Amino acid sequence: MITLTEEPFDPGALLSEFSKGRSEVGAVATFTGLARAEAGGTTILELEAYPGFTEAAIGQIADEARARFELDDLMIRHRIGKIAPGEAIVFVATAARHRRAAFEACDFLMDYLKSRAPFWKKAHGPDGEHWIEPRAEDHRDIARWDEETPQ
Amino acid sequence: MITLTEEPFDPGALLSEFSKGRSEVGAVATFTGLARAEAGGTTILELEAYPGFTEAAIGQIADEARARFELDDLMIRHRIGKIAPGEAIVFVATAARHRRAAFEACDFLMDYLKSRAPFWKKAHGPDGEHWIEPRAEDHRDIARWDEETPQ
Amino acid sequence: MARVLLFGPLRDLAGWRERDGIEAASIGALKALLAKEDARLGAALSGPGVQVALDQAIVRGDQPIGPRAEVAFLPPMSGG
Amino acid sequence: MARVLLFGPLRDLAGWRERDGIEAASIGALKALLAKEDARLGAALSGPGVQVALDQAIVRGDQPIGPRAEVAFLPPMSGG
Repeated sequence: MITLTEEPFDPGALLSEFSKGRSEVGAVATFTGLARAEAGGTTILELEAYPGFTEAAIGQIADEARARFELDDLMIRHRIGKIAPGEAIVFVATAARHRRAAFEACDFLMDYLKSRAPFWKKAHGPDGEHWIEPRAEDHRDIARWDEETPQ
Repeated sequence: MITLTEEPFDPGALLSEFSKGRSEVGAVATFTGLARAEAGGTTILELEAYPGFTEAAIGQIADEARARFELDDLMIRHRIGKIAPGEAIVFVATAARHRRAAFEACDFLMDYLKSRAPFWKKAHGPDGEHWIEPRAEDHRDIARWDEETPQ
Repeated sequence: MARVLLFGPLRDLAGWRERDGIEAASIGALKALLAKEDARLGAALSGPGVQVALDQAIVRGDQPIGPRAEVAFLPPMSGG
Repeated sequence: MARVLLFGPLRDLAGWRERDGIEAASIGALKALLAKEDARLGAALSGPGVQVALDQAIVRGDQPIGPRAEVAFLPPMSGG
């Protein structure tokens, strides 16, 4: 399930919900991205999505993850709007019969979400506001999946 | 924090606790291993540890993870005793400034826990009980870390 | 007739996020119209990495715009 | 004098998990004593992959056993 929300969420509550009643699954991996305070440099992060378009784009990558890895299920929750330091920005959970598939699918989805997903991100701090571009590291991370043969 | 427990636990509650108030961390990865029903083939999994020795052995690997990866924190909770299908056996959480360190440390800790940690595991099913050895896949997974140069 | 959406830095540059009822027969005509109103916005709309979505699908080059079309200008995406 | 602990399949084989007050001056002597009582257990204690922990630290070869020592026989570990 893919959800964009303006409301703060607790990643733990999502993991409880996601892992409940899975008696044939074995492996659940999650990743939570938290807004960083940058030692006071950022007070508020603002994330903009294109409603409909953004969910559809993430949905395509979720389908690609399902095709590449042997997954039983996945969940993606993404904050939009204004986010305070320490709050969760993104939560991804993957369930699979085997540990490696769960980890790799979660990693794959996060690399996409952090570098190519249709969001625009602004930092508001004491020195004003500025738009943020993906880091070089995010571009390198996503490039790892292009080099590999599909599994 | 490393804890062995005979009590069932909710991985979501642990993630809530672990991710709370982390305004400088950025990345939290988790893995939850759930007991599988094996389509009715296993009814109960029984895990034995050597109290004190098992925690110390896991503690050494946690120290190695802290040395290899740039971690802010980690948490390991492991069930012992009798575990029903669908219940969590193991929960690992890692917190880091960067996503890759959090993922890799979580992956590393799980590979160790699944293949080399001092546990003895018995499956109780309709056809009786038998002791379980690590799968070939678990041995391959842990071998990946021996080949790499420390980071 | 198109509904036009601007995202990210484009919205800040233009000072608006959404406008409805803009008369333009194609993406090219729409860009020209917006450039005439606001030259800096016009340049930014054709800037590096700006993609155009017509009815929520990315399109390249010029395209005719149907009635009640939604045209979105998407500057380089930052990821979440 | 040693407290002896057996884990995993060794416990099932022996039918006990813990015994206290066993008189043996060394790991070797302890194994010989246990083997005299139960030949199958004796063979298993020297079986492939069985490690010995003396006061919670893995030891190799024969070792003297101090008073109130804890000796654990650890069959191959399965992971969690």
